[in-house]
Amino acid sequence: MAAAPLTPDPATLLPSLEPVQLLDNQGVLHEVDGYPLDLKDEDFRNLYRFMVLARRVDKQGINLQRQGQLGVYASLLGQEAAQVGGAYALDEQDWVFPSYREMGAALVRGVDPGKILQLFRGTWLSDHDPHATHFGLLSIPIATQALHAVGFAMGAKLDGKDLVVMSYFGDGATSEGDAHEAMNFAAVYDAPCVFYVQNNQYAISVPLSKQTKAPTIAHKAVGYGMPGYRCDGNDVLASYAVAKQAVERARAGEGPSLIEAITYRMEAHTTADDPTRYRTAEELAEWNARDPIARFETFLTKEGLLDDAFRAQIDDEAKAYAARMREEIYDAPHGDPLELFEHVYVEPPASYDEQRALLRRELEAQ
Amino acid sequence: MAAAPLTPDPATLLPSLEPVQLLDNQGVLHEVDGYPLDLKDEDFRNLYRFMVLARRVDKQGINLQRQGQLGVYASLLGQEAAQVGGAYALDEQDWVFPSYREMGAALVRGVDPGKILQLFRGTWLSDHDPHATHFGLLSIPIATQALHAVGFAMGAKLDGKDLVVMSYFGDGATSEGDAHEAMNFAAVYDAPCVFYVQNNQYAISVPLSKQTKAPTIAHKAVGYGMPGYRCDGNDVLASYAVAKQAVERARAGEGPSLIEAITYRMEAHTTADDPTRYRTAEELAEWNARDPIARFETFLTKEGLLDDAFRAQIDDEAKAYAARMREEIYDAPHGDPLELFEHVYVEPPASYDEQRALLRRELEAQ
Amino acid sequence: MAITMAQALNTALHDAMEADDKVVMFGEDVGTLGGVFRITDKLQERFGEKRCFDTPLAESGIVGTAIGMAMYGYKPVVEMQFDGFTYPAFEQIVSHLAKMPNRSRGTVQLPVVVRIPYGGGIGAVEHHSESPEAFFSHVAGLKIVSPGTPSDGYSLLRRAIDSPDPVIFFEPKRRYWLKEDAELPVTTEPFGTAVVRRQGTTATLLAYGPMVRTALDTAKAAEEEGWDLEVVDLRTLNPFDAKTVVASVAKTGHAVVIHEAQVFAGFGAEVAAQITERAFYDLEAPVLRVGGFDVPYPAAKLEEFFLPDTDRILDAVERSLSF
Amino acid sequence: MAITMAQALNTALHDAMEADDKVVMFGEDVGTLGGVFRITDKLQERFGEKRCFDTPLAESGIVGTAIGMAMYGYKPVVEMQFDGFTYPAFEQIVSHLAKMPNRSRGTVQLPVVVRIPYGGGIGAVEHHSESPEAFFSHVAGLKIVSPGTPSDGYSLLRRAIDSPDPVIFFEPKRRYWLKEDAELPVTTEPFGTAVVRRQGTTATLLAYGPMVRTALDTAKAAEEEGWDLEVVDLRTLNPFDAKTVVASVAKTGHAVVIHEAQVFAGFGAEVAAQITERAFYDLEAPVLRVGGFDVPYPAAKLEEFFLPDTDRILDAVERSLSF
Ligand SMILES: Cc1ncc(C[n+]2csc(CCOP(=O)(O)OP(=O)(O)O)c2C)c(N)n1
Ligand SMILES: Cc1ncc(C[n+]2csc(CCOP(=O)(O)OP(=O)(O)O)c2C)c(N)n1
Ligand SMILES: [Mg+2]
Ligand SMILES: [Mg+2]
Repeated sequence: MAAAPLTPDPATLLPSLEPVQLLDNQGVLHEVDGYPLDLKDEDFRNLYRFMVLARRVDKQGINLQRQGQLGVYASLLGQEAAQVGGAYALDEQDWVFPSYREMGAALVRGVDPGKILQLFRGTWLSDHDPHATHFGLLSIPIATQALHAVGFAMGAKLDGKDLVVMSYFGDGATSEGDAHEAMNFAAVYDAPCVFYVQNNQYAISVPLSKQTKAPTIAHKAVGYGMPGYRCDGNDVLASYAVAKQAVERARAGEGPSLIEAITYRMEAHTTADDPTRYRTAEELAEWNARDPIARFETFLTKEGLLDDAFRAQIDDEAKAYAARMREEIYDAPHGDPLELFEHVYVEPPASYDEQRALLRRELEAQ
Repeated sequence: MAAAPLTPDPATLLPSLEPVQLLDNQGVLHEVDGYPLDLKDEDFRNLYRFMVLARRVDKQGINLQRQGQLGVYASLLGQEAAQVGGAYALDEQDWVFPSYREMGAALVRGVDPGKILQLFRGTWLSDHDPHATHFGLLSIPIATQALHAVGFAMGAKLDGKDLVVMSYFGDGATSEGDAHEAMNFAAVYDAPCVFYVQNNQYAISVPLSKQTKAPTIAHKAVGYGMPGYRCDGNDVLASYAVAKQAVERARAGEGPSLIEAITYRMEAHTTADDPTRYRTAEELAEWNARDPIARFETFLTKEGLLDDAFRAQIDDEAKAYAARMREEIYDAPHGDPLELFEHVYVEPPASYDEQRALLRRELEAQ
Repeated sequence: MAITMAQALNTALHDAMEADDKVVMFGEDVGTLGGVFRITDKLQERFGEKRCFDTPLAESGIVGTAIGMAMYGYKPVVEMQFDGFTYPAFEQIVSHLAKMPNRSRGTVQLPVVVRIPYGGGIGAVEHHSESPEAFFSHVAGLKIVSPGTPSDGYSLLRRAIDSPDPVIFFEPKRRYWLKEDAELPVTTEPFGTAVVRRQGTTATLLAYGPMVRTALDTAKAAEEEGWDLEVVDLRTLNPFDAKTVVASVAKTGHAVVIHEAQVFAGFGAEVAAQITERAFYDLEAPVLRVGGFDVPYPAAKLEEFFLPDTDRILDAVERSLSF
Repeated sequence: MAITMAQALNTALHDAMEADDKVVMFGEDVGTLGGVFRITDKLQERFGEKRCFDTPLAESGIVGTAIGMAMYGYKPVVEMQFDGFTYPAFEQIVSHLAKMPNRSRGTVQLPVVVRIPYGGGIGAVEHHSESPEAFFSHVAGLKIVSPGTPSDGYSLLRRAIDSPDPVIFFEPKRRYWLKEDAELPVTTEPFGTAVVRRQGTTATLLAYGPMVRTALDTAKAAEEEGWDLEVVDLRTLNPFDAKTVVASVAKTGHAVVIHEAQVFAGFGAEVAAQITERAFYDLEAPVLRVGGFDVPYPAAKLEEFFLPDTDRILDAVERSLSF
């Protein structure tokens, strides 16, 4: 038969079932072949710092919602390691295309959390400049941003730029046609792109077992002829190391790959959700015992990388972040309603003059 | 980690790279473990008969288009074995959901080819009753029919009916989001469904190598946790045997599977296409040497299953088919234009009266 | 008894499933959770996982499989979780759900209901407040329904499920908690029957779905101005009840059509064009259209400036009367 | 020199790629094959596989990656192979292409052109003759363009590619072979400028894309009846040139708007509503709409009965004049 296989040995594409884990539940480091840790002390501390900040910022998000300051908020509690570890593997010139739950990744990219929250407050539909931090717009229509990530990566490649794009999405998102088309395009064009799936076990109320019958999410990579990796998403070192490998692969021109970071959403889907309807306290407790921060803390303490001064410094920073978020959000006034007509077109239609005039009249009549 | 694999051993999902081939190019039968042939002499002859008829009917389609009787026609030349072998594995109560190139499968299901051609003539958008032959409507929007097949299979399962659905689509179709969603739904609901991909190497001008980087199309099954099979689509016995296995699996309640039948479109994509723009004469010649009918003929002759009487009988049948097609198509008048307003709604809106009246006036004015 | 729109819809689904075991329900989170708005609450409990089930996260998949199930003989009622997430299913709806009965010369019928919680006014994040009814109204083969009251919610949803033709059922999500004194089951007029919700003589307000309540509130407010506004609730956009609409406008001579969607190329244009074609000499002013501005649906804090409200409607009435 | 619409479009793409190396082109079969209508013929040969390439068969993928490439800094021009195959990309177009510049407060610009060969009249099989312009016209953030002549084909496509805003570019496929004496490059008026293609006094015909030619033919045929019809070519649906349209109708007092799409909730309703709002006292009859019937696009042998033609337009003119 002439229809020869398109890559030499598909068996090599089969992901290992065992997720890469570097730090066990007790915070003990185990080296894993192929996943060397190229981290300095400063990096270890930074990973910890980002996780703690993410948790604090997240908590502040929930609180602001409870206080009526945000319409809704989507918590990342429990996913700190997965988010931070993934994004930490990127260089400055690289880009992240997030969904709506990526406050942790946003922090790593240097995005002001207060700006992210404006979406949830409803001040504007997005408030940060993606070009400043290389962090794309939050994307609510599930899986759609994966295609933007691929297109961006195709652009970078065409332009000959050293630039890797990481697209975050969820376990549920893997069912959408757009996720499929994105992975296929990326593979076909060898786009420097990493698909980073936070498998937090649920799509709102729907558990992974009802979402797919794939052996694992990582196995979906086989159908695109790209590598699929699994990692313990509650182990920040594994999340980092696996992401790093995928990022370096993309950077070296070897094409895209898919990462399944196995984690758990400890909070409700959003503040509007009631998770008691679909999951048990036992399940929650089980995952609580695998807390990503506690585990890393044990490790760092043992390594002598975590002293009181550093803790205090992070604590101060976290407090400052939270304070600034409250400041930026609390009773933040909406902007000028007339801005509704801005940014829709660079060259707006003539009819906007009439509509703007109508709104102006309405505003004056108030 | 609690996130245990969802099926016991993913390695068992990895399709064999070597396509199942029972009849080699020289028409010699080789048994292959796991693919026993449960065919009687009559079946062998029937498979041959359908292939010959398909080729003749197809030729008639092309001719009718050349004579200006059809607007366009999509030939199956070269794909007779794949189409016939697949459909022959179904029982009477089973269903086929075709794309637009499945004249061979239609024949097996007992659909009048003249009716199929009405779509290409433009008499009506479809002219056969799917419920009569369990052959769905031709479907032009790529991959969309796969979802209908899955839904139908879900319905049959819910109803407790012994019924398997086979969805045909092309290699190009595997890139569409709908193909992905269909395979995922089928797997999640264990729908009695077989995805039968005729990999004819091209999507119009785009070769498979630009369509996907998957090792093979069959490997796409891994991501849905279902078996993927490859077969020599120019070998009617392999096409049948592999399809039979997938159909029986579905019938036994073991869920869906994906078949990649490796074949080649010998004709243009449709009569409107110019394939010399994108493929070589050498490639064509190479595939011509693997003609599915010639090979099977050699085998049948050796087995003493093909005598002149049977040949003559098929020839007569083929001629009769062709004659009937010409009769049905040649200068077939379009139907009553007022039928435009029929079948859109069972309960049409009042405005149809006005519109019907306008059309009636227009018709009278002519 | 006071019932809400949400209760009416939930009861309609329940009663339809009770009445006909061919009715099945699926979509994202409609099973265990009972839907994010709880419109399918308790249906899985009552009818089992086979007749009310969660799907993978894929809207084209939901509508596409519903088509297949309908071909088999079921009557699927599917939920698009929010208006803005209907778009991935656009192809299946436009190219198949709407066309297949016609394509098949009537040999295939598709009694499918696509339920869509739609519209704004609830302070939601983006893509959760869209009004896509104009898109689907432009597609022959679909019936387009949007109830404005709990009674209509119940009755029209029952009719939608019984309909042999595919129905896009737009639920005005900001009116899920709207109350009405009504006893279920209730039967209101069939598809294609608009209803005059308030008699008046000065001008006609035409509305559907979420804007029916707003129109009625406006009519009340207009009394202060000495205006006696008539309010027509269209109920079904397709079939469109030109008769009732024209009769009202013939009486008042002034018409204002209201919807949340942007005005440009919105359904209001169709209403305006029809009225003008059919009641040209009765019109004392052009039919005016009130809706959202021609901009993307804005962030929650700005939606009040985007959405049509009593003031914007009264302004239009005034412009019409002084035309 | 006589050039066809197809040549004009092909040359426009060529010249745009020549002028700006940020312009890239992709879609199904646009590379090696040069597109099923050969509109991208020779572009890959000339500019290489990096700037003009074939994609996998996935329309959402095409538009979604175009968005990403535009974010990066390219100016993608993508082709949807046929009108009916635009629908899988509906979500990417409506939820992202149209909205992202606004969502991002202007920090992201998306200079993307989505080319769509559209409309019927060529005897094609189903899904190959759709007129989906009304859907996209109802989406703020998009510009909607449809040329009626080769000169406009060239000029408007160049402008579309230069546009900082996303453009849905509807190519009237049945006019690909329409000829005009013109020298390329040619520059016609900018977006938002309708043009009076034929001066007249009896009534105004309003058309765009494929119907411009039909309107002109009708005006010619109308001379026999002693009618002197004015023909306005809208060129861009959004921005909509109300000024030119109203000026024409103010002169003639009668207006008939024409498109191939079904009339119900079609773009003609918007045109009719706008004219009525802006020229109420000038109108001697309601704006009448001529289009396809409110049924799915029919099989090839029946399309002549579905599509608007000279007779149907003249009938409307007569109804308008005798209103
Ligand atoms: C196209 C689309 N359909 C439906 C929704 C509604 N929705 C929001 S989040 C969500 C679940 C997403 O699950 P997953 O991808 O696992 O991400 P997670 O929320 O768990 O991070 C759904 C169904 C949506 N936002 N977009
Ligand atoms: C959604 C959609 N996009 C594009 C097309 C145009 N088109 C028709 S056939 C075809 C190629 C299909 O290739 P494949 O799936 O391999 O099937 P084959 O024609 O080879 O049998 C394309 C792009 C279509 N029919 N539907
Ligand atoms: Mg999840
Ligand atoms: Mg093919």
